[in-house]
Amino acid sequence: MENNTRIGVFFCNCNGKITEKVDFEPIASEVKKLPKVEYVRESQNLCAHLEGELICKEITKNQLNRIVVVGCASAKEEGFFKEVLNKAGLNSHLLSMVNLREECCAVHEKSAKSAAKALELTKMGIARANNLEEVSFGEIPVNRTVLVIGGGLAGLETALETAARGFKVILIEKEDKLGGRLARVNSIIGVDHNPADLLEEKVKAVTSNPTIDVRTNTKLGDLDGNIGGFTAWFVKDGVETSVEVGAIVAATGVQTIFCPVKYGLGIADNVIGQMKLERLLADGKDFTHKRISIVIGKGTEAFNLPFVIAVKNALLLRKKFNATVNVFYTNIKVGGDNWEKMYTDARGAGVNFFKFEDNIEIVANNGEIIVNYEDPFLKGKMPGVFKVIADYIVIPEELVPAEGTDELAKILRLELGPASFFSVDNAHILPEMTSRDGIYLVGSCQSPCFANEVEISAKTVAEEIFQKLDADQVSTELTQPYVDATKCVVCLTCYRCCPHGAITIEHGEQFKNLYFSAAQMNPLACRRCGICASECPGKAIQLPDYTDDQILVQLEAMEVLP
Amino acid sequence: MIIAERKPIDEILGFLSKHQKVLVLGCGGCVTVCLAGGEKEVGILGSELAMARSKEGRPLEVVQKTIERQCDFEYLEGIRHIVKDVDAILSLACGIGIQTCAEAFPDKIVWPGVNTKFLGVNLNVGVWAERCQACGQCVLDKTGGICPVARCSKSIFNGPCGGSQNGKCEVDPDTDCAWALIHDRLARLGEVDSLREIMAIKDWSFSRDGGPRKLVREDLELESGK
Amino acid sequence: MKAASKLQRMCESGNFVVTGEIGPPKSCNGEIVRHHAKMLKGWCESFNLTDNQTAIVRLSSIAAGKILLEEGLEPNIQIVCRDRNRIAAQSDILGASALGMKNVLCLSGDHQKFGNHPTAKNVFDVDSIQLIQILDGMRKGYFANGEQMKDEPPQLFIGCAANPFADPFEFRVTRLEKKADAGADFCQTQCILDMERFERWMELVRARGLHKRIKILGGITPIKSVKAAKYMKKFVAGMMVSDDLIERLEKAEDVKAEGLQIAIEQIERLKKMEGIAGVHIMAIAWEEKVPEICQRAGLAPRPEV
Amino acid sequence: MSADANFQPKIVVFACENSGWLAAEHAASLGLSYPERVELIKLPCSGKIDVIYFMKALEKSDGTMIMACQQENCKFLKGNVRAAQRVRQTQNLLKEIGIEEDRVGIFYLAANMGHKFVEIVQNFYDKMRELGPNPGKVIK
Repeated sequence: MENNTRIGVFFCNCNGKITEKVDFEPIASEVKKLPKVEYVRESQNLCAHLEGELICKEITKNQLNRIVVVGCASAKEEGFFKEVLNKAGLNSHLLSMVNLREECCAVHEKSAKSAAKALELTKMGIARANNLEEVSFGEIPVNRTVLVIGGGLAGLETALETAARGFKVILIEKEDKLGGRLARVNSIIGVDHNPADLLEEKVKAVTSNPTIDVRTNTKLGDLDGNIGGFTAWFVKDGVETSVEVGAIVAATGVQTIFCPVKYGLGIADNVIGQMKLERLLADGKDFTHKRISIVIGKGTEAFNLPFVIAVKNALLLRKKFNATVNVFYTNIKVGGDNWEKMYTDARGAGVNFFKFEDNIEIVANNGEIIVNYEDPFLKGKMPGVFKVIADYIVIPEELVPAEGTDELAKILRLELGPASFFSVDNAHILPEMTSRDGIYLVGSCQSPCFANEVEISAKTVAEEIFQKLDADQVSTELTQPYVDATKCVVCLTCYRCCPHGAITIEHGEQFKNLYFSAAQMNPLACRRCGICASECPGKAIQLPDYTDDQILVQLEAMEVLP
Repeated sequence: MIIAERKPIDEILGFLSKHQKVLVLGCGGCVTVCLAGGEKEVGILGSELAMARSKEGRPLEVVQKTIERQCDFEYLEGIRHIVKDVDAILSLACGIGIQTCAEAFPDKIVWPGVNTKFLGVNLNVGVWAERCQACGQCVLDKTGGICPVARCSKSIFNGPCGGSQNGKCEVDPDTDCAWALIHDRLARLGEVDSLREIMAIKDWSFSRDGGPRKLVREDLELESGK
Repeated sequence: MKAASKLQRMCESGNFVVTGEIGPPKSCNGEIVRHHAKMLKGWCESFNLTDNQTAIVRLSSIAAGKILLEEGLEPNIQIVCRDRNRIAAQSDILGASALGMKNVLCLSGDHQKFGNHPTAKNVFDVDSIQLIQILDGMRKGYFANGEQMKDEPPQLFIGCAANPFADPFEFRVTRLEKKADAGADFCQTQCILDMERFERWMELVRARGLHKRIKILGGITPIKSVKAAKYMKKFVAGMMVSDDLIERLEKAEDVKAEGLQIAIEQIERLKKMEGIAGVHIMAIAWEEKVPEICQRAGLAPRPEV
Repeated sequence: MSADANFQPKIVVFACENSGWLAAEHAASLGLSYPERVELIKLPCSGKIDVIYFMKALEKSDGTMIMACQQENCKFLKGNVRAAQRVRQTQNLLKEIGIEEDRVGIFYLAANMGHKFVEIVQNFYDKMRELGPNPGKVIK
């Protein structure tokens, strides 16, 4: 094809917006002189429907096989022209767009300089067109089994949601039974169910679902492959077995660490963590008319969860037991999902809220808890230390990722985000997503979250997996980088640089080099950033639409002035 | 693998000062893997040289080529037609490739473009560390798979010397004390008592000290029985 | 078969041994060695002559040893593996022996990076333990290659160094054992600036009965300033300086006097320590204080053996 | 200021299509303007920038840069980090042949920062004017 490249150049004056600043004529006359340019046409409004049909005809008539559109280059128009190429029987990647409108006309005055720039941009676009390459579609066979790691609420929900979309599910749980932390909670915000009942219902639904294979006492030991074709090694009682799965969902949750020392307290029956309180309430402990102090905000500010739980339980203790509840806080984070109302309700119900900054001292004395604190609001009028006596003190636990999260991250080849939870801090990436396609997060392993969010999260992930693995064969455009095996020295540079774990070293006779091996980019896992192509020391990797040739010829087409 | 690093540009520019047209010749072997002399580095260096010489007002024409391996004559044979038209070759191969190149083209000046540094491992992208000195007689069986010849600053066989502290070498606090590594590894394997035995004086004749080495395997030679 | 050096006789006599150290100058001026020799004569059994210490070029240890012999002192020739292969080492030993030197101390040698010729190539053909083995073989009449000497073998009293302050701690004792196995007769330790660690090391040494196989001389260095102590603690690898020692120096009105006092107390302590055969005094650039230290520590006069 | 007051530097801007490229379009939609001799080349991510692209651009122009997404906000997580490394690498190359390292740079911005785009381009342009023509340009 290289030898009979026939380029068609289509100018669009964008209803005069472009020609107002740049004359096409001198450009067109220069362009016509360029080799391989077989056709040049100017139009008023190239993205009009009729024009599209005309381009189609001209392509056929003039046997054009590279199209340059000189006008704009926004995504919408690009889509339109790609369609046109398709209709004309050309691969849609044989299109080069020159953005005269935004890069020249809209930002420069009409002048000799802007005219020169317009010509140069056009020449660059044509030079690129000369080096365009076709990109084909591929049918990738995929495994439609989903591996869910963790048998807590998040794992159960995910298993149910993915199973409901027709996937086979393997749910692994490292403990001997399903349920996770939910079994230890008294009540869930935003969910009317009793947690124990909810749990029972979910476990029942999961265990009775024939498409969900539950394996307890099982951990993920190792992982290979990519989306649609992972090989997972399970470890159960020291024995390893492998299974093929197409997607993986981590739902490993959070753990709490009770740390009274942080508040200057030791272990005592009346020093209670929020989780312990949940347990006591669920077991039916009576707090009638008790005096209860709740402290919140000393180093727990990274997440909303501890604040909301504190308010929830304050309200509950007040209402159910008519207890005297005093909440000492540095900050109240109740933004979102009707929690503000819960806070207002708590105040209305007679829960007292006291703000402190740094100065709080908690002393356990003869079964009584004494809180001494300085109130920053009252400091001006009533300076000094206030003393509040209670029967119990409730303090928040530390929230840290579940045990083994580090290890799992290594197996999954993921980097951990803030506070060592799985979610990365990046506006482009949803909390459910990871740096690797085919590996998703549900629940508190992202970062501590609420039960009602878990359901949404599970649905999102199930839907995402459904989108990605909708059939046993997935059709995808093979725009992932390709490797010239004759240049690949399997040095692993790309493998180590790929942020998406999308590269593997493959072996086989088809790789014509000394090693019969080459790096290969998985079309489903690759996100087309091109980092690998730029790192490759052998220049073996090229990213379609952005090959080195396509970029460097644009530079070559530039004029050099001393 | 052989680890190399590009020479300082001034040195290279000095070599090329009297030439107008040079071939920058990359190698697809070790130097590509260690990011010193593959096709990418050839391109970058070519561009850098062209710019530097333009700046001096004495343009340099740079021809670029990367071959499979410069340490094999057959591969060099394939570029004879390119070599013919240049004043000199700047080879980005290791010392072996540079010499093979010079031997293949006896009438052409061949300049070294890299310093061949050591035989080592790629710890991560951009990080390499020495692992072997090709001493010709491996002692790794006695040292828990950690080489005292390559990795101890004094290449001692009955270490660690008195400069070992906190597992680091006195010569460079960023370098692990090889003998501390050996000790710890053998301790982990339950074999530390083997270190109580004095390791014998080494026969360096297998090493470079025995003169330039050559390996001939008659069982493999094409014309056997000679 | 062993040499009849004075140092050896002292070691075998059961008396508390004292050795000293003289650093040859960075010139060919032998008078400097002679000056130190005159000053120190009679205070120690034997004097170490350092071999291009810290990899700085100095007058040869054997040549300096010859000057000591002329002055009636007994030299202890240090020999490092950094600069000599097994050929040069054996040749030097034969030469030294011919000149009447009998004590030899085998060391790895400081890496050239620390010296004034950091770009030099090092040798390290053999390590210090292997060098001890070679010397032990020589005094038995064999060269390193196993060839038997045609003439009388050199009479040697072989020494080594030990550093209880380097890591890995337990292995330090094993290494001393290896040196004893190789044939070392005596051992001079790195200067002790952390007595507590030294004692723990000695416990391990005694537990293995090493003190019965090799004479251990504790290294003593009087500290001149707080700065020097801190420098050694921080920058010298394989050196430990206890905080107590630094604190004591810091509190002292006269630091130098305190430094001497500490050295003397250390000697007193070593005298009582089981398994210690003597002391090796390294008064770096402070040689003139050796007589005072010996005097005050009750080490003078030296017994005749 | 360079000796030639009329000097108009040429600048090649490599732009990540998730940020710099869109910011250029945003600048256009806001009706902002910047010097003519600034030309854009679109990349899918700043991580696609290659040292050789910078070098080839400098053979032709007076300065070059990569426009990347805000730090820690690369769509591909590490693209802008790798881009920064390659800028550093190019700067080292320039420095060693005596060409001002400021002729190559990395700038971070978001898609909706048309003003920032123009500010970056204008500042860089002014900087190149100050430096004068790139002495390393290769004229064939």
